[in-house]
Amino acid sequence: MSEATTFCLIVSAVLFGIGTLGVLPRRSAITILMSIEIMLNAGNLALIAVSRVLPGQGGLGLVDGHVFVLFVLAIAAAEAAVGLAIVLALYRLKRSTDIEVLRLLRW
Amino acid sequence: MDYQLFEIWTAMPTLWPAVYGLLLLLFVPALREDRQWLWGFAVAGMVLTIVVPSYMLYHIGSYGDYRETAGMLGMEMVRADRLSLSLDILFGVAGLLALLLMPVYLDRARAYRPEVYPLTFLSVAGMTIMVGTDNLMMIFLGLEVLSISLYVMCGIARETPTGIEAALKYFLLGAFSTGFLVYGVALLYGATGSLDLEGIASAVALGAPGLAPYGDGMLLAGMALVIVAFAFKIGAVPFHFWTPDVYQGAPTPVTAFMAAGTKAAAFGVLLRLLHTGLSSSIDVSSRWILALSVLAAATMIIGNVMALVQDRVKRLLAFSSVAHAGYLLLGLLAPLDVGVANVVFYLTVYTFMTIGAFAVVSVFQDAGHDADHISHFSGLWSRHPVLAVTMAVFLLSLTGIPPMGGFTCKYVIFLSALRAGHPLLALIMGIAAVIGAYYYLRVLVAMFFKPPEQELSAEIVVPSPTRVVLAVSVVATVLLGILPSYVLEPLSRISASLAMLP
Amino acid sequence: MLPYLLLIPLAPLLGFVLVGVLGASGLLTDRWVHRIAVAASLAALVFSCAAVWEFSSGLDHLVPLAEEDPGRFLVQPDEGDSPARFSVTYAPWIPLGDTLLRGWSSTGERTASLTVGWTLSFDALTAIMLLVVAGVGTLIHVYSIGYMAGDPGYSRFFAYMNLFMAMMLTLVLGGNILVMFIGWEGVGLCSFLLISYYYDQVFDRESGLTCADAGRKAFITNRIGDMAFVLGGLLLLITFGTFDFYAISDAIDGSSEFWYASLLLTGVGLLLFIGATGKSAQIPLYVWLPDAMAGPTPVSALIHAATMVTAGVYMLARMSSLFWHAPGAMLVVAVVGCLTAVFAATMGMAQYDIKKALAYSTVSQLGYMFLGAGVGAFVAAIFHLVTHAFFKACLFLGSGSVILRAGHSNDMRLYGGLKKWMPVTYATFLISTLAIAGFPLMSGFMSKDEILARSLFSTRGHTLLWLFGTFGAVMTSFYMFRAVYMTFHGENRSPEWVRHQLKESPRVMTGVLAVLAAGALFVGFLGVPEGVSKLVGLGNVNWFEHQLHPVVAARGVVAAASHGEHGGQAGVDTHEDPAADSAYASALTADEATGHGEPQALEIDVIREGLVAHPTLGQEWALFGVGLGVFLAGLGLASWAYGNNMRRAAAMAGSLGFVRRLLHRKWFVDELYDKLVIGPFKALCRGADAIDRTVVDGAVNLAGILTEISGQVIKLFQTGVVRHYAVWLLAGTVLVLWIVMG
Amino acid sequence: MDALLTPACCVALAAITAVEAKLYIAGIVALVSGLVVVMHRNSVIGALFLVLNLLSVAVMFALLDAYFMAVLQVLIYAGAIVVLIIFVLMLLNVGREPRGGPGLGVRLMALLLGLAMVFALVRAVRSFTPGSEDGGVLTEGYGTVSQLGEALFNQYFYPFEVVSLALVAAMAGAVLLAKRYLED
Amino acid sequence: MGVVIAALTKVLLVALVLPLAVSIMTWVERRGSGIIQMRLGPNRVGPFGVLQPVADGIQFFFKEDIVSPFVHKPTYLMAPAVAMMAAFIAFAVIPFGGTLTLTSGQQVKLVIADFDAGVLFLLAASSVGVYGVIMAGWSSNNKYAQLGGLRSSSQMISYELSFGLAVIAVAVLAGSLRPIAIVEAQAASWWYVVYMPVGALVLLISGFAETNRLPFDLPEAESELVAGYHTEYSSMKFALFFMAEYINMITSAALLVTLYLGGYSVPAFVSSSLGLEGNWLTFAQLIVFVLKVSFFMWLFVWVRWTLPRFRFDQLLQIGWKALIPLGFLNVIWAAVLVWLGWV
Repeated sequence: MSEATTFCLIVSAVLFGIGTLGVLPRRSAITILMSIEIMLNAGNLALIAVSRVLPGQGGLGLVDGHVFVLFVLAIAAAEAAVGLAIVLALYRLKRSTDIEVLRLLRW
Repeated sequence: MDYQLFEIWTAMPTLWPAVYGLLLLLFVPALREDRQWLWGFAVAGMVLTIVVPSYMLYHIGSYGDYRETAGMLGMEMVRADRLSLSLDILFGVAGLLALLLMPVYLDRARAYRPEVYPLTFLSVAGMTIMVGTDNLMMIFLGLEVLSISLYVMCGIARETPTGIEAALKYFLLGAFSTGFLVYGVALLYGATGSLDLEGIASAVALGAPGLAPYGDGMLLAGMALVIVAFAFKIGAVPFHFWTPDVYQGAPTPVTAFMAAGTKAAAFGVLLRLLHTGLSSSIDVSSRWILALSVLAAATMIIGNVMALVQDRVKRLLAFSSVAHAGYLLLGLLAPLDVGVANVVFYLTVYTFMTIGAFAVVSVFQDAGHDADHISHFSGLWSRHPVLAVTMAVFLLSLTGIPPMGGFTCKYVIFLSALRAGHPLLALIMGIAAVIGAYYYLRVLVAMFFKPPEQELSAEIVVPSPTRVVLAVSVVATVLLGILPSYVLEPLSRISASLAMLP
Repeated sequence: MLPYLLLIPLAPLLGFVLVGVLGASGLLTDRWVHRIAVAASLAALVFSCAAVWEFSSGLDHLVPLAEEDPGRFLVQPDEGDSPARFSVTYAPWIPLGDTLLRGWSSTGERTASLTVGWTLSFDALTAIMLLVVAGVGTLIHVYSIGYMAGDPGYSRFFAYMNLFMAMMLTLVLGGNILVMFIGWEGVGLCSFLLISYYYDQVFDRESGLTCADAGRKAFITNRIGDMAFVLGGLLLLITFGTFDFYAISDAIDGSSEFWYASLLLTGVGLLLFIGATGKSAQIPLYVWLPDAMAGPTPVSALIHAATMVTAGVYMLARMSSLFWHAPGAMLVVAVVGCLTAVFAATMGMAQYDIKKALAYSTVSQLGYMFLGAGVGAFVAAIFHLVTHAFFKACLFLGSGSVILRAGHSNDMRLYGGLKKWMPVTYATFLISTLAIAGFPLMSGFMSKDEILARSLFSTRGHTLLWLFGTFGAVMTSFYMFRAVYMTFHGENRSPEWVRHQLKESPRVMTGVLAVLAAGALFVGFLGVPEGVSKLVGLGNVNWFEHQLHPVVAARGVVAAASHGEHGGQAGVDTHEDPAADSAYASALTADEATGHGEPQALEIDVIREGLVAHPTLGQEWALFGVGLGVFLAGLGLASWAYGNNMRRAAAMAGSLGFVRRLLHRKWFVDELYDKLVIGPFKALCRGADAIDRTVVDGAVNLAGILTEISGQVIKLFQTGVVRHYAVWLLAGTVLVLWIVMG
Repeated sequence: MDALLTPACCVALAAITAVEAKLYIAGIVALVSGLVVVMHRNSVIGALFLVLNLLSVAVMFALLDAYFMAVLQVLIYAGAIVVLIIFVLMLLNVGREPRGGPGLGVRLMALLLGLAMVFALVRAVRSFTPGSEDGGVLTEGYGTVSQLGEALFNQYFYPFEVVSLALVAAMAGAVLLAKRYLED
Repeated sequence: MGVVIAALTKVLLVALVLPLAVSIMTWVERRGSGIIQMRLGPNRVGPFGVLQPVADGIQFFFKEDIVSPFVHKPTYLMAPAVAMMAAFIAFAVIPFGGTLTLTSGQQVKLVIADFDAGVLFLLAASSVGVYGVIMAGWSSNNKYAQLGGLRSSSQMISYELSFGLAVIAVAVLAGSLRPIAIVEAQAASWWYVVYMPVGALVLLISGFAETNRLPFDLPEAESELVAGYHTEYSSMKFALFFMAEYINMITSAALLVTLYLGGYSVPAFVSSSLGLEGNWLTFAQLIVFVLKVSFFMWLFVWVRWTLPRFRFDQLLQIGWKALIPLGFLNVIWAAVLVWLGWV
């Protein structure tokens, strides 16, 4: 399972990088939110991958990682809800979700 | 207090604000129009939020320096020790002072949104969760409870473009940093096989010949990412960009709360994480010390230099909070027995002086907007001398002029930096403090020497809750400067309680 | 009274609160404002006097409290070498923790549990400073009643003045570095507040700087010095494990360890000195003081002449034990002080603004004090501080009196012949000028010549220092008389409307002037230099030295021999004190008894008296003569150049035939003088001034501007676009990853 | 026709027996779809590919014996979060992003930084060497609901409650921010 | 090998039976509506119009397949496939009978995937199914379709919660999320509908909403949105949506039966009195299961032609303010039951 684990971890690292980079070129706040979801997802993948091979009680596999993933999922949902609510409020005000319109506060 | 009872009490500092916040949230629709009552309930609850950890802190010596509980079945998930209890009191104070500022804000804002009271409780609960645990999972969750509440609190002024902009910026960047935290925790977990700081510490200690049992690089990368996430929360350069924008755009009471509370919570976690989790091997600790040194230096310099060129007081205070984060980081670098008390003491003083300063800013409002341009402050001495003197106390304290608290805490940090063997950083701190004097003085000059602007000559009214905030902050800022030993002395016992179980 | 030392700073602090809050709220009339303020200041003076009286009447009734409560009240009885002194700790302040000093001191493990306390201390040095500060301060408060009358910020002014008094008294009374630092910062703050008092007026037409700018400049410059001060204090803490002045002195004096060569002490000394240069306006941090003249004149007199700027000198004297053991630092102090004295004097000669001229004079006199401290003449330095407080305060207040009546103009070219209208001001101004210029037997003569003599004869002095100092003294005499001539002699050059309202200042001001002038006349007799008293056959009647010497003299035992210096010194005729001689002898025998033979461990109490070689009677006469000559030279030059009412009078008189020819010749001489002497000299002075403006001042301004510019540049990164922030976040992440992962 | 083709592909995928091979395929799908999410100018398409990404990660979970987490991943992410995102996208009709992104310099810098970070992270994760992974057998009941439930309601009971706190805060906040008040 | 063959057989069986059931359902629906509306319904093609589904199928196959030029083509094409796939996958965890013992002695469970978290899997699959609707609605580039998709997604979010709550209550009682285990648990005691009628009701109503059936068929409300999300679809693509909806109905009914009505289980007294055992029992279970499901299928039809459609805000009100609180109460009730030891 070693190569598989390493592969999963590398996938997660690259996925994390993709998510990070996704925040950068996009103008839509919602796309940025999606990129952040990808980042969280990468973290989840890494957690699940390492949980599988970490020594636990009575063999391989630790459940802590799974619990953490579960919580990350829940938190991601909560964050998405709040984030989308903020985007809605922004849209109501500016008729746009473009982050480039957010330029009142600067310098 | 009975020993068994005390063990049950361990989770109280968290449970109390959480439960109270939820109850308050339930009753908000019913009490919506009884503004005074609702606010009164909130304040009363927050007072108890201060009382509970204070009571425990008072008694904790009788039962050893810390207690642990999961609230259930004896697994260690919640930890009440001197560090967490001291910080809990601080969060309560920050929450209380913010609550005192809120009704005035809500009255002046375009829409009355009392949901902000329970959210304050929830974010206080998040802070207490963060600092009162040894587990990365709980730290993450506490941070998220705190952050989510704060995202919303930033955005309660959703009709104002700046308010919603601040909320969105805080949210996007905060969620971004959450991504880093999750990945960092995942890597730490992979490298050590544990989400528990104790487990991580023992894994790191036993990691020889490498640093960690399951992967050195993974441990280091995880550490780096976690540091990044918390550096974001405390607003260390170059993760500070959100700070000025959000502080400026958010409602002033929320800004005050955020500036004091979030910083204290994040530093509490960093203290625990770095000093107990990642210090059991000198190879590891030297690396984070190096990284934080760089961040601290950059933060002190950039924060102060940026504050120099600001024209809005809230923004200026935001950059000043960045600079103070740099000083605090310096305290973090010192060994546990030297630095912890100083950092917590600094946070205490900082809470009072920064909330006080923001409270003064909150007085300047017109039509729901913060009128915080530096020119609004000109001639304050002739318009409202007491307010001017009050602000002067805060500004002088922030500058670090004795005998204000700001001097004392800066001094002890300075000392601990020297003690820890960072003379260069101490020097940078000195230079930064010199630069800092300049911009605080600008406000002072405006207040005391410039004539009031004509169109602003309307009378300044300081509402009575705000007066309470100002009075408390001034007294605390001065007293902490004059008689700090009554606080520092107990705080110096924190380091012993932070030590891990054998 | 002694345990209630706290009342001394508290009284003016209370005054500040009362005047500040009530006055700003408009609840007090001007009359009550100054009543409260003066009463507060007077209370401080009364308390000070009471404390001094009790102190001088003996401390026998003050018994140290029990060991377990040492902080409350600690008295060091006057025994042997130790000076009479005591300190009171009112409350603990900053606990430093048990482990702070572990492994840091050169002596290895130190685990003293430390708490810095709210400690006030009292000894002869404090007593003298208290009397000067409270006395002069009270006088200037009184003066301000007249000077500031009708000012819109009347209560603000008095509030700040009271606050300043409180802070200055704290500085003087502070028993440890931190308490002193409170005063140190506090006076800086008050200085800032008072310089900026006329915040929006342009005080310097060339650069267009406002008074607020000047205040800020003063504050920032001071902060630079303060940081050095803090660093020095911290180094002391790390070395000695305490902030307490007495404890540090005792540690240095009483240590058998070899502090003498310690680089650390030199470093600490230099840092403290940098702190002092900030506060006391020495090279290179003097730039703020001339600009500080933007404040009201009583402020210039009190803060920027008599008290605050001398804090550096006071601090050096307070730390004299340390400086005695850090000869390198002392040398730097002496050289910088001497250079400042001369450099500032040259600049003082080119000023037309009367207050600026006086300000440069202050810088120059402060330089003398540092010169004195640097050559080990701490007593003389403090003595000069005291005399200077009187005559310079008097000069400033006199100039204030002139400015008030001369249409609020500082320009000496618009004065002239004022003695006709303002006789009291003239008389007091003249007395003070004589004093500062070194008219024999007046206070300035006593103190300055003492310093110069020490700089020549002290083993830590040097002929060059003396030469420069004397040169500076000539210039002092010159520029002061120049001011007198331009202001009070000749014909009046004021505009017409001013001339009509010229008259003497109100009694409340002239009274103060008279008191100060009397002080300038007579204070000098408190500290008649040994040489002078010998000349008249009185023996050593230097009361001042008797009082102060135990506090600031070097004590302790120094392993002398490893520094060849002491070997040589032993040969110099230094001792008149048989006790010291016997100590020397006993040390010598003890040394021989232990069989070291070589004077390697030769411990000798040389420093106490030894560093000053005592001149012969002939040398004393010569010095006296030089002093007189210096005074006369300056006076002569000034009267030659300015005594004849300057050119304009000549030109006016030019229409008369015979007189016209005479004056023409005169004018020709003037021209010649201008060309040959004054021209080059003015060029020199202008050069110095230009260097001041461009290089030194420029460096300070440049640092500010660079910071500002870099702020403006970095500001551009704060684009407001989340994406850019994220890029920075990512960059930071990569940085941290790179640092952590290596 | 494609309607039938896709299930066929799925069947084909399911037919591959080697766990590794399935993992590789799922991983590559995840990466590619992730890339599309961040690159595509149309947010709705991006969101749909996000679903694909999440599904493939869920597949990887399942292949790593974390069945329950796989299901939850689909249920919460695909079933709630992304639906919410798409809902908002469609509600606001802001699918298509306006033209003009950051300048080339910013892009390049971001790319370089991102690559540097990915490089560092890949280096880090390659150092992962769990002790006796090949010799060990999987714990009995690994990844089952009961194991997770056991952990959740014993050891992690308190954090579990904390999550609810976060959810309540989010719910209240979302209502507060997005609800259209009568007075508006 | 035998396992694989058995599995493939089950898959094929289900894949064949479900479309068949759908075609039957279309006939039932039409005839049922006819009965309810006091008219005949289809009666020309075959006796009682039983061949009507065949006719419909032929019609679907030969209709012109129109693809509007303005659609987002890849998504447009994928949408029906996604809907169909999700519908099929969801059914995979429904046990439709006990264990069949083959002549080779091999035991075959009559469920495609006996999965530990099977009920959740079903929820997950159905939540993927909504993407078919959303994709269709969005890609059609047509405001009616888009509104349909929008409604579908919000409806999905709203009712998923009460759906899940109703499921969780069952899990609390049964102590498992494995459908077979739940069925066995009910067989051991009484059907859970007896214990938790409210839960059953919540699940039923949520099932209506999840399958976009009347009175919750807002995404395709003909009177408002022409045909909602599938306005732009015709021919086989429309048929796929159509089938997916009916399969979802079947799945939903099957889930309700499994969770609350004892699933395939035959009451012990019945089986013992009839002497059923072994494969006979299994066949009996299969029949029982089909009967129960059929009842609910009829219910779907019955309700559709009886109740009017809700307004959209009413729909959400019911979801958030009635069903979710009820669901929570139900969960608490379940906990109380377990706590008191009544189950």
